[in-house]
Amino acid sequence: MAEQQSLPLGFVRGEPVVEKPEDLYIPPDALEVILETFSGPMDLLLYLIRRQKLDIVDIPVLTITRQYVEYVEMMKELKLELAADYLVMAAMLAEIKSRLLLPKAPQEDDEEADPRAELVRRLQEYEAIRRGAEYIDAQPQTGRDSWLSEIHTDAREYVTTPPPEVTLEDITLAFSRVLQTIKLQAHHQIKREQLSTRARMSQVIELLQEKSYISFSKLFTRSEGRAGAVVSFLAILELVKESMIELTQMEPMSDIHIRLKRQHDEFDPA
Amino acid sequence: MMNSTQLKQLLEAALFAHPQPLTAEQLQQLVLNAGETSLAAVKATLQELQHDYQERGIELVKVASGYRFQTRADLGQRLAGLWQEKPPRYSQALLETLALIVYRQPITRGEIEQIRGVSVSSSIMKTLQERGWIKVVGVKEVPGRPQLYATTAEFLDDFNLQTLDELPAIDVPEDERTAETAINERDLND
Amino acid sequence: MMNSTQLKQLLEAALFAHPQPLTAEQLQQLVLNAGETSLAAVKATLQELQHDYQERGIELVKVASGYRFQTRADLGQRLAGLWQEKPPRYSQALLETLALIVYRQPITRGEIEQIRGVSVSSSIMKTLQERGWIKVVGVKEVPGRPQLYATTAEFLDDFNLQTLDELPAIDVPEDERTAETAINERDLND
Repeated sequence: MAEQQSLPLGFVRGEPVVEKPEDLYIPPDALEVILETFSGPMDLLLYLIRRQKLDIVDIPVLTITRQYVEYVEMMKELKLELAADYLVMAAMLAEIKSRLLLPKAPQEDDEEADPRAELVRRLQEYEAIRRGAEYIDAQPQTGRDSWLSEIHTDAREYVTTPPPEVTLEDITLAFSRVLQTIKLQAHHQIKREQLSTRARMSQVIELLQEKSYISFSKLFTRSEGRAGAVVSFLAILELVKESMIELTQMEPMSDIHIRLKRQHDEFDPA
Repeated sequence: MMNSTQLKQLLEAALFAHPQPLTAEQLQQLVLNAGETSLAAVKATLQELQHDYQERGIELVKVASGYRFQTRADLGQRLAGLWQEKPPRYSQALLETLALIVYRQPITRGEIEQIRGVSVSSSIMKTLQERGWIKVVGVKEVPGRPQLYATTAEFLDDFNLQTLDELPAIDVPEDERTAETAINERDLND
Repeated sequence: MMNSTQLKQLLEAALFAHPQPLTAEQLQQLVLNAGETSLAAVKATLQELQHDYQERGIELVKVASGYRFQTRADLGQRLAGLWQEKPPRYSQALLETLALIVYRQPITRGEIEQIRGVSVSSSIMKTLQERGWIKVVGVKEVPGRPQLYATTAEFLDDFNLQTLDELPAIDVPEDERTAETAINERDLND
């Protein structure tokens, strides 16, 4: 169970420091390196236990506590910046020690009262995590043990960005949003109308771009039937009402001509 | 010392993982120990690799700066699917502008701005025109002679419509119904 | 319709071209036309490819988020020569913190500190998050509502795992837990 080999405490000028130096004089920078080697007080504690080839469940708390405290004291003497966590552990060990030295109360339940139990439990959990850290580190790792593809491909040149998708629902929703704004701000009324009337209005305007005049009758085709005639008629009425076109008739019953209304006509000097 | 299988594996892996092409000399320097393998052996192995990949989805080619793996040229079009982006979304402003042109055509930009209460950016009108959904059908004979916009046949095609009348009814809550929404109550005989 | 050689070439090229792992489903959706090839055919082809690359310098592996090609792990040391930077070596403190999140997730920072007996430096948590290995999955409903950390799919991918279960267990079996009894059998030897 116990580790057989000594774990190096750290490295000083390339040389591994395996044991705590026996003589009292340790260069401060060396101890600093040693301190940095431990990932925390649990690590230091586990090191002290393993160094004596002991099972966690068999720890001689008094010895370990003494060693731990010596270690921490030495660091303090050298005025190293010691993480408070090390002192917390020292206090905890001191408390266990004092409880072990106290005479037991006669009715005390041995198993529950053993102050070592909690320490042993913590050490076991910490040891389990140390194992986990080793397993994780041993796993083949991308960027350390294996690398991913960096090969060349011309495929990106073929990538095109598709145009945004719009649904009819998007349009109708947008229109009802607009309608609600109108309701909030406007009083004007818009009469009922057919969308096909609106489309026919666009067509009439478009036709009038090419020709200055169109005959009224040209806007009615037999193939569209009665409904088509109504649409054309409504479109013309709407365009007249919006002052976009004007109708002219030379004499009663003659053909009506449609032309774009030119507002600047009246200012035309010619 | 490496045997020929190990050498081939090593060169194959190096070319696969290195973003830039590598020459035989670079390969010898970077992944082989000094004196371990002759340059001739490296070159021979590269030729073997080229042969191995002849009928595969990737090929080992020699370009100006060295050897590199690349996907077969005839697969490019298909592989583009790996990076195909999701279509972006149009802004609310664009959709509202489009909706007004659909429902209120022919309409000028000024009229759209008046109804929406905010100005319509030129880029919106440009986008809609480039998409082929709207066109200028004329000018309104008012001062400034603004252009009149309407929807196109392509718009109807893209939305699977025969006529604009097929647009779905607009769902506005009952209490918010105004004269505006009467547009839904289409009735030829009205 | 594609024949099996074309399908193999296409999947091979796709996996080479795309460094992030791809599932059989993603491959079917991204590089194949709808209805062109069954998912079973894609999966069978992936297995064939895995077999084809068994003795090569790169291998086709399955990790948590799908299939990917990567260089053989036993070439790692040699291939490291390709890069100026040395591969990262993580400190004991970082590995212990990661191990706690891996094996005891979801876990709070306070719980990690309690077990390790030392405060967890912010830089460690930041490194783990920047690598994309850990993430906050919620808060623990205790005073202060501390954040709960867990591992990500990217962690599994980077450590060549499909699931966390593939890592060896760290808890000693129940019958070896004799702490209490062992203590009671001992005398103080000081």
